[in-house]
Amino acid sequence: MVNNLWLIKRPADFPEADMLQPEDMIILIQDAVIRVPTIENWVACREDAVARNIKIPEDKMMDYTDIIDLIEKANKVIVW
Amino acid sequence: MVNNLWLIKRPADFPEADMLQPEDMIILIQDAVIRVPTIENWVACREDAVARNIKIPEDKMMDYTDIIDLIEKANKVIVW
Amino acid sequence: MAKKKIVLIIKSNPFSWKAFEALRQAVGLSMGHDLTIIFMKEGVYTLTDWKPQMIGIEPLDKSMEALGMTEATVVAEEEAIRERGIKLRQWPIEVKIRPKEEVCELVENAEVVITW
Amino acid sequence: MAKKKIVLIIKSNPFSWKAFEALRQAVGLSMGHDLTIIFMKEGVYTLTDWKPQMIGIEPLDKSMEALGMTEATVVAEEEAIRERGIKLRQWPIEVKIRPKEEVCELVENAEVVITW
Amino acid sequence: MNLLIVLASNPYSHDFNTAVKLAEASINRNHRTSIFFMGNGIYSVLRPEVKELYEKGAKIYYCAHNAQQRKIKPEEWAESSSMYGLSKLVTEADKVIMLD
Amino acid sequence: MNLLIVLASNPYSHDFNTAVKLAEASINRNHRTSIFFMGNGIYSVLRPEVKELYEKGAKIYYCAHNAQQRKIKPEEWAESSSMYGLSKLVTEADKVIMLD
Repeated sequence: MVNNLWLIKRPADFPEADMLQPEDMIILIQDAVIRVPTIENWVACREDAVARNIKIPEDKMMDYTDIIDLIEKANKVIVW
Repeated sequence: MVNNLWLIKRPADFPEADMLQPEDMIILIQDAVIRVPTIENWVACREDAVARNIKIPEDKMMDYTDIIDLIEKANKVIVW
Repeated sequence: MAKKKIVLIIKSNPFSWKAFEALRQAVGLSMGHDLTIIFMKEGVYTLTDWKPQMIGIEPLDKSMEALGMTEATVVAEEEAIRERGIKLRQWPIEVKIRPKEEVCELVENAEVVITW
Repeated sequence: MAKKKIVLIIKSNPFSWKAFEALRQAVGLSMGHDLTIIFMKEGVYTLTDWKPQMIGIEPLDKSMEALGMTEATVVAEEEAIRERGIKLRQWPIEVKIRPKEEVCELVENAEVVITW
Repeated sequence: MNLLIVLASNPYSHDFNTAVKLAEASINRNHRTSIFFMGNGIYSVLRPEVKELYEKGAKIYYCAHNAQQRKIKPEEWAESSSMYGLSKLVTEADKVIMLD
Repeated sequence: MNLLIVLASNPYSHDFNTAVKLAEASINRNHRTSIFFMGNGIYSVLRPEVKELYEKGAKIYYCAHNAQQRKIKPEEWAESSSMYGLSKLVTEADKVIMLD
């Protein structure tokens, strides 16, 4: 179960720690894939990473279909 | 005499020191007026500062006509 | 269908058409929903005494007036205002200054979050 | 009228339509001018092996090929590449890696500077 | 689910690509999918990718006020709406994705 | 002087305001003033402020390729041009201001 699903668009522009709940999840999209975060609960949009030639561990990459499935299951979506 | 005239658009986004020549001049325009630089040879676009309610010393403000006069006299213009 | 608890966050790009469009959207959403508008980060500049028309942007007053006639709540983050050392102007709707902690709670309790 | 010494700098917004438009402009300027294209800051990502079409952007190859047939010079800032730990791909035109110092000189000696 | 994407971003931006790809994936999963174009996003309603999404089943709405102001004439398959219309779409939506 | 402003920026952006205000001041000083619209800047050629600049004496050019791609039809007082045309304008210009 995902609480809030955060779509992060810009490199290293994360919501402040106080805003993230334990069950929240972060998806890096667009240029945000350039800088991988130090926190745990993140994945990256596969197309946005591959298009930019950024190497990201396979288990951290998500197709758009996976993302839509997460959006469906999440409590709400917040684009940051 | 002005060598290069730099039009700076974003707050604190200056060309690196190596790029600035002694006779160069910096004009802060748009959102760049929000943060005043520590270097000496700068002025700010009056309308952009007043519109944003940013207080800037009177002798550091320039009308668009003044800016056009500077552009005419400068060696070249670089928008940053 | 039921009203939703909506939080609309204005956090970026002060002094632009974005602020204008965001507030126009807020007026629309205030009809039919329980709306809170939060100004945070650079977004707090939107509430200062700036002059949109001087830089070719339509003024925000009409939207703020319209919001003043609705049940919408306007909140500005205390820390964001303090860090920037800015003063807010009087608006046709009350602006509640709230600490970051309360802002986070509002976001957590919303059903829909819209960010600008 | 005389040719001009033009420096076109690509320093921002990698992976966007800006890179495409900048290079299309460069091809035009290479006809009739002494053109140097400088990639610096985030702009150096433009020269890596990225896939514009995957994110809905037209590929840069045609412009780079066209530039390869002109007298234009392509320069990438050494420090910007090193700091980002990136690898450039092969392009249809030689990319000269130059230290910041030389980049500054090129800018200083230009008659017209265009930044993207 | 009923997914609503609101696009207010600049034309030829990353957000446009994100909106198109998410909408495609959503349609493929048989979700009800709507896109609302407003602000500077209105220019993107002219792009062929949007017509394709419509043909695959997405509902396309736009803010008539923004279209008129920006002198953009969307094709007839796009539905003229307003900020009040957007408010109603938000009521019906299970998830809202705001891109600007 | 002969001033050339090239606008490739997003519509309704700070750059548009800067371009218009600089062009106005330049015309008021009796400088030859041209604006070239390209890329996402092409959308701004539809704005009334640009027509006013034309009426005050500015020359307005646009990249026909970008206009066609973005389905924008400038009015007839704006001159259809190309990247090669831009190159010639740069030759004639004393100062070039690039906004994007």
